[in-house]
Amino acid sequence: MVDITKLRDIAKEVISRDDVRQVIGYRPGTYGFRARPAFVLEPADADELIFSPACINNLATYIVIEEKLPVPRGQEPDSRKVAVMVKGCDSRAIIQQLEEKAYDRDHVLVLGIPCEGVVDMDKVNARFPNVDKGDIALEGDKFVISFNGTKEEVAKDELLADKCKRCRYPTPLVSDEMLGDEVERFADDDFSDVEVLEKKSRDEKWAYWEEKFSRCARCYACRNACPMCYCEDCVLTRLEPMWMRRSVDISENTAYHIARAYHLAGRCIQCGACEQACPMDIPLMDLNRKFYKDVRELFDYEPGTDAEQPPLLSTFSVDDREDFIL
Amino acid sequence: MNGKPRIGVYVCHCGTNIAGTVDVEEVVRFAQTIPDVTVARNYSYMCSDPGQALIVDDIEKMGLNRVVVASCSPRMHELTFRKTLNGAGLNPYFLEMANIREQCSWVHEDSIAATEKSKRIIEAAVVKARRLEALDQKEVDVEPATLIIGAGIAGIQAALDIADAGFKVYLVEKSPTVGGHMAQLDKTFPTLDCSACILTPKMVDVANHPNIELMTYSKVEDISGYVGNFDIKVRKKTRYVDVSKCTGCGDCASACRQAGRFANEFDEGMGMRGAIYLPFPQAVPAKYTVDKESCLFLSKGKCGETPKCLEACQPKAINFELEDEIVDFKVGTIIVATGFDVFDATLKPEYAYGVYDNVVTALEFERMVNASGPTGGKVVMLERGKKKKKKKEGEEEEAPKVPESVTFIQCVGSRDKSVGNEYCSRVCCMYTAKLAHLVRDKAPDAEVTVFYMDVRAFGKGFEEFYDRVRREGVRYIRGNPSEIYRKNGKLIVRAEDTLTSTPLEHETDMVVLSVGLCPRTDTRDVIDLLKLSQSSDLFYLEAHPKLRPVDTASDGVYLAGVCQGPKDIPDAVAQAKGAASAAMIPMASGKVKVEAQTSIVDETTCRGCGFCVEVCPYTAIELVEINRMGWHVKAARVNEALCKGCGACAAACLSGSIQQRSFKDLQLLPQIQALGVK
Amino acid sequence: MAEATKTAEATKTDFEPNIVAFLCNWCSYAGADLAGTSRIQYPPNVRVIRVMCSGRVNPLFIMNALQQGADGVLISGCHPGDCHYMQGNYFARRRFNLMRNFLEYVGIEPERVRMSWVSASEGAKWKGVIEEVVEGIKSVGPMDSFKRRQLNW
Amino acid sequence: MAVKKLSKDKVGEALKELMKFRLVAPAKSDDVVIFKQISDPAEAYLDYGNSAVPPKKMVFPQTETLFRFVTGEPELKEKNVEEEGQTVIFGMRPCDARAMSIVDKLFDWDFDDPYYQKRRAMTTYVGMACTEPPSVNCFCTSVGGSPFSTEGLDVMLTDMGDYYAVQALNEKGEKLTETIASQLEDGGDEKKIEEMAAAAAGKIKRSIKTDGISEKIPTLWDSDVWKKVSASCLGCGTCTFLCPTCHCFDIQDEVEEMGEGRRCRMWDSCMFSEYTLHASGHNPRPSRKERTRNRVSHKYSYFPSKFDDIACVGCGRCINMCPVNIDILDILEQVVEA
Ligand SMILES: Cc1cc2nc3c(=O)[nH]c(=O)nc-3n(C[C@H](O)[C@H](O)[C@H](O)COP(=O)(O)OP(=O)(O)OC[C@H]3O[C@@H](n4cnc5c(N)ncnc54)[C@H](O)[C@@H]3O)c2cc1C
Ligand SMILES: Cc1cc2nc3c(=O)[nH]c(=O)nc-3n(C[C@H](O)[C@H](O)[C@H](O)COP(=O)(O)OP(=O)(O)OC[C@H]3O[C@@H](n4cnc5c(N)ncnc54)[C@H](O)[C@@H]3O)c2cc1C
Ligand code: SF4
Ligand code: SF4
Ligand code: SF4
Ligand code: SF4
Ligand code: SF4
Ligand code: SF4
Repeated sequence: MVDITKLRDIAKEVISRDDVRQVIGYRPGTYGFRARPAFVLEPADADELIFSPACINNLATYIVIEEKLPVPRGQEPDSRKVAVMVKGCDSRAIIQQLEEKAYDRDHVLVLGIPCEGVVDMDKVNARFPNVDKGDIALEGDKFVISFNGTKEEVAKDELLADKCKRCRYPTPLVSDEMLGDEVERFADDDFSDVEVLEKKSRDEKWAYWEEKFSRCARCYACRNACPMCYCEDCVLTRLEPMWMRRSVDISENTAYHIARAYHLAGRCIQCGACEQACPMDIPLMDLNRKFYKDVRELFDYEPGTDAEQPPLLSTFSVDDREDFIL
Repeated sequence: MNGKPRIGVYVCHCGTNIAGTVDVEEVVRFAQTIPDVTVARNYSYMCSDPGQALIVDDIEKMGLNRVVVASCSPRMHELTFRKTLNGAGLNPYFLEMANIREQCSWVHEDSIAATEKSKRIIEAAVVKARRLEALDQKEVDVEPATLIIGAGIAGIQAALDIADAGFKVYLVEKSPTVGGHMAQLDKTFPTLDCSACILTPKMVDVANHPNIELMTYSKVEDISGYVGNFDIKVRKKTRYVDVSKCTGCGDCASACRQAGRFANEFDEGMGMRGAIYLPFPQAVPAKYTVDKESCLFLSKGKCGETPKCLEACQPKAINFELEDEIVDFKVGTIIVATGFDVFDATLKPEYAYGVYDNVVTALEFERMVNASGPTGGKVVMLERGKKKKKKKEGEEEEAPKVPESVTFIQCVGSRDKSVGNEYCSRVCCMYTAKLAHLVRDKAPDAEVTVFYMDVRAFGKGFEEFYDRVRREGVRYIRGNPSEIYRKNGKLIVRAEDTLTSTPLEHETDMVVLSVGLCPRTDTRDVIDLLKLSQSSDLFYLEAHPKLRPVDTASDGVYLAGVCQGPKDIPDAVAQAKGAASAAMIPMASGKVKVEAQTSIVDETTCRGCGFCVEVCPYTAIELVEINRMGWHVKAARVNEALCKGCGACAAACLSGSIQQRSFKDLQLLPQIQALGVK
Repeated sequence: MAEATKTAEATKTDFEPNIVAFLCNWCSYAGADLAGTSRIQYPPNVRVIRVMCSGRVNPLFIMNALQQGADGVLISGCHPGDCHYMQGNYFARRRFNLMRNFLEYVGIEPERVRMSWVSASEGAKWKGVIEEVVEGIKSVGPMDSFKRRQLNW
Repeated sequence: MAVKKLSKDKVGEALKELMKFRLVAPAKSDDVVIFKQISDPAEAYLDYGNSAVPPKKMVFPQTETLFRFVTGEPELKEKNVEEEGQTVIFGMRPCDARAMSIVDKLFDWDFDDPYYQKRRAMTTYVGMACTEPPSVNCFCTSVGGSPFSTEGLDVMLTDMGDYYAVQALNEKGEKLTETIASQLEDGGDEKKIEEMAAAAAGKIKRSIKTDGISEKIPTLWDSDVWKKVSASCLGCGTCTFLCPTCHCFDIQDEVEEMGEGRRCRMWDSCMFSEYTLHASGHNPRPSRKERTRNRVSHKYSYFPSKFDDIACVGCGRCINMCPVNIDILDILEQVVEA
């Protein structure tokens, strides 16, 4: 459990430091059960901060998407640290970003939040539709949902986000300050979800994906929400060379999804931000998880767990599998 | 070249080789319809003078700026036609070849299919040609000097060859003397010449050669640059002896308070030395060295009233104030000849090396049988670690015992997965035979037995030598001993004779372990300096196992001797001579061509992730800090002199920021499209 | 066998697949050249793109080729340990390993995406590889699941 | 015009009859509702909240070919929109219908967009009143709409329990209802519809005062408020891409290697980083701050000042879909306070 008072105190202390520019955390959302990102620029802002199972966003994305606007001549860019609150899964994004040299370790001040799981907002909304204002808390193995003066308890399993159901790293793997006590691993990943899809016949697979891919609006939200997608100029929307056309049809959409997923192979840290962002409910994690599984099984590699390990596809082992090669 | 592409397409008949199967006229008609094709022609032999003249003429008269030649494989004539373009004043990289012979007319009999395929191949070539860019074929000057790291026999030989050819050589050896392992040996198989007799003259030559700058007791600290232009930094460790004054008389060594107290590395710890010493009498240079760790003055700050050596040295060569010296110089090529370490026998505890005095390694035994070695060349039983009794004046020293039986065990640390060495060390069979012979020679009464897995006598005169040794009465037992233990003052070797499948316990006085050759424990240092690769056995990796056995992946860096893999002296010397001549090629020509189809980074989109850096086998890419609109960000930068144009980086880069010239995404994707469409 | 499947089978074997192959310059391209100089005959379905090293092949090329209308893709490089650039084929192998699995996962037959090691002396092997690849692709039929519709309105 | 009844068990038949046109209706793809052309009444999913992508896309397609060409040749082959035939969009929500009349203004303003105009003329909009607001974030009543608004519609349906009340709203609507006349009965309860409309409006939970907003926004050009409200924006563009009134498009050429090509236009979003990126590399809206300012200004200030209409219909999609809970109402509140 994270002590909110402590969390705010630490945030206040941190933002008061000279070398810290902002603290990124969570604050209550504007409707329903939501929470949203908070940007603390001065100590008073910290009073809004919260942490609850509604804090689903991966704040590590903000470290890398900030625009680097031209610095006026004679001035130096603001090099103060960004402090960011991360759950276990989110912390892996930081590790992976460090592995990819997105920034130096001392650019960030990591505030670790040992996490017992967050909700799947879709499941919450399906269960409690059209609630304009409500709260979610985790108590033991139950989520306590309160709204309009009522309180309901739901078994944790029923509303828990899928990614949390297989979370092996609930306690952040990197942090400068830990905002709570270590949480013991409460789940493991057996990839049974991927296996279900793998077992489908060729035609079933394509039928499954055709439905999803053709629905994709190509809004690129999945890419933008991803903490690992921060290229200045993404090749998937580049005009020269044009890897795929911007036009929306099953062909270009499929190409987009193959390419996006491949670009995350060995890099995706399974935070689920892409899927959460997708307005068309495309099961992006099903794609990411196939690579994740193969990468682990074939190359014994787990992205976002060790900032020192070399990038997966920039290394090889002479013993890599090759039974498929003619 | 700017402006709209104006492409000429030239379809070759190659006599009937192409035209016999492919409808050349039809292909030309098709080529004329491809956008941006200004002219399409066919001709009987494009590579002939009139054929080439056709191209030159069109370039000049029609203003062509791209050329597609549809003929044989680019591996055959790409260079020819590049020259043609060059001759016509067009950049040679504006050429694209369409291979419609080897990969079309010669492999498909069906004329219709072959004609169709030719069209596709040509279309793909045209769409690529449309996007070709002019490339620079650069050359760099070569500094006429070579750095050689390691002065074993390999390094020495290479140094002499290069110096004799008139080039400057910097020979850097880390120990106080040159010679390496060969200097430790007594006789050499299979001819039994005396190692010192053939090696010492070369050692002396190396020290005296006007073109060789010898730096012993030195370490290469930094190497940067690329073929032709390496910048080298060497640390010459101080010996605390002014080498210009030292006459090598040795008065200091006998005077040293610590004389005889430390194991001499050169004698594999079997002989002793003082704090100031010469590794062996014929050491080159014959200059004494103070070992900092063992010197009382240097380690404790005090050695009696005054250090005795200082007093003893007449020319006043000893100076404890001396410091390491750093020297910088430039070379064009580098030869790595750092040799090997012998296998650490303690890693096979079953052989009880280090437990029983008379289990010795072959290298120790080499020192023992060596006339200038610690036992004066006698084969004797050892009493190690036992303090020598101070002998009283005039007292006869008790003669050491001669072993009644000596047993060799081969393949210790070689061909042995349990210690991670799968390879054969290639010299152990033969040096065992040699040492067995020497035992027969020096202790004729001793019984000699060899345990072996196989005897590999593959070299010139090897089998004959092995045969001779066996005939001399050396007993060979096929079987790998499993254990050595002591019983009643004797060593017992437990083994199984695998030829007869009988277990046996063999009693002996002395066991010699034929230890294998291993990569140096400090291999990493050199790897970090030169970014060399290692093969799975951890020896340095050559560029190609058959055809470039002395080259490395890095241009201008070559390998010689055992550092590349186990070998005997003749092979080490042969490779050294090979490496020397390889190193001299760029120096002799004075210039090296640099690959033109190198990679290039778009710094505005590069995210500085370093994926490309990690992938590049030639360490041609580095991350540098750039200023992007006031921000200090990292971006990749390619050193074109190092890049070999493999394109691996381009496939590793997610943002498409690094691209291989002539094989850019922008050039390949249209090709894919042209081939895919129909 | 039902009539419908019969005709499906028939079109599968009648159809001539179009295959895009990426060959490294030093081994596989040379091997294919050798097949030519030796006049070894093989099916004409494969069209070659020469790259200097199989390590240059971005797995997205595979996707792109299939999208552009290729019924199958082949990547061929030097045998492990023989790469002219020492390691390129190892990188290719690793990348391809993942891509092939992934394409299968989204419903694209693995028969369409093949990789081979062909050395400069393996002209005959090249023929064998082509035959096997062509056979494999014929068995799964034309690739039209996500083929780009050429300039549809 | 009298309100008719379409009994629920006749809806299928009615849809079948409408299929002589290109019939577009809400349909389910997994749990997502999208508008698409249907060929079987069973595909229609009328019991829905709102679609993820607004039905706008049927008239203003996400990707649309304008003409085809061959590089270097002068003749162009223009797209013939008429070939697509008469279209009926069945069951759209009143807010999305209002959005169409807003988009209309843009496409016949300084340039008569022939593609859009033709398609617009060939399309009949059949609405479906919101007896229950589809989401907590509906705020149509704040921006001039209502759950029963008929603006922009040709026919309105209201779910009365066991039947749909059918109102033809204009000539086009009447023509359409004639097509399904055989399925209709007399006796729709107009009074009840009015009551329901009031009740539905009362169920809208969120609101914003828009008075003076359009004038206020331009005064805030340099205000810190934009930085603040955009700090958490991911620039993902969902808010604009799925907005029923957004109408930005980009024009791109798709060219085959042999020279054939098409020019097409495709949706764009002012929240994308490459939006208004000049070829020079300069971007007048270089960060999320400027983009957010543009999005809000466009809807609540520029558009109203030109067309007298706020370019937002209160469907709540941008609020519901924003992955980081950026909320247009929250932004407007802060803007008002700033
Ligand atoms: C017991 C035994 C018996 C043998 N008997 C025979 C025989 O009879 N006949 C035969 O043909 N072969 C024999 N060999 C093999 C022979 O010793 C080798 O083939 C030969 O010595 C190889 O020479 P080299 O120059 O490659 O390496 P080395 O002799 O090991 O020389 C390498 C030199 O490089 C120096 N060095 C290493 N690292 C650095 C560094 N980083 N910087 C500077 N200097 C460095 C070392 O100090 C050394 O001087 C025998 C080997 C053994 C172990
Ligand atoms: C069955 C077999 C398998 C082998 N496999 C391998 C292997 O797998 N790997 C490996 O590394 N090695 C292998 N080898 C060894 C390898 O073939 C040789 O190491 C290599 O070919 C030696 O090349 P060379 O140039 O010295 O001699 P050669 O290949 O014999 O070339 C000598 C040339 O000189 C010409 N010539 C001879 N006399 C004259 C003259 N008087 N005037 C003019 N020209 C003359 C000959 O016609 C010939 O062309 C194998 C050998 C054999 C027999
Ligand atoms: S691909 Fe999705 S799950 Fe993976 S890191 Fe990106 S946002 Fe997270
Ligand atoms: S999809 Fe690839 S290119 Fe695009 S942002 Fe993500 S990693 Fe970069
Ligand atoms: S977020 Fe969803 S709809 Fe948008 S591009 Fe990604 S998968 Fe497609
Ligand atoms: S092309 Fe090859 S050699 Fe050149 S920089 Fe790239 S990876 Fe290195
Ligand atoms: S891989 Fe690409 S983005 Fe990464 S450092 Fe290299 S060139 Fe830059
Ligand atoms: S949906 Fe939200 S995060 Fe995405 S661009 Fe709009 S405001 Fe920004």
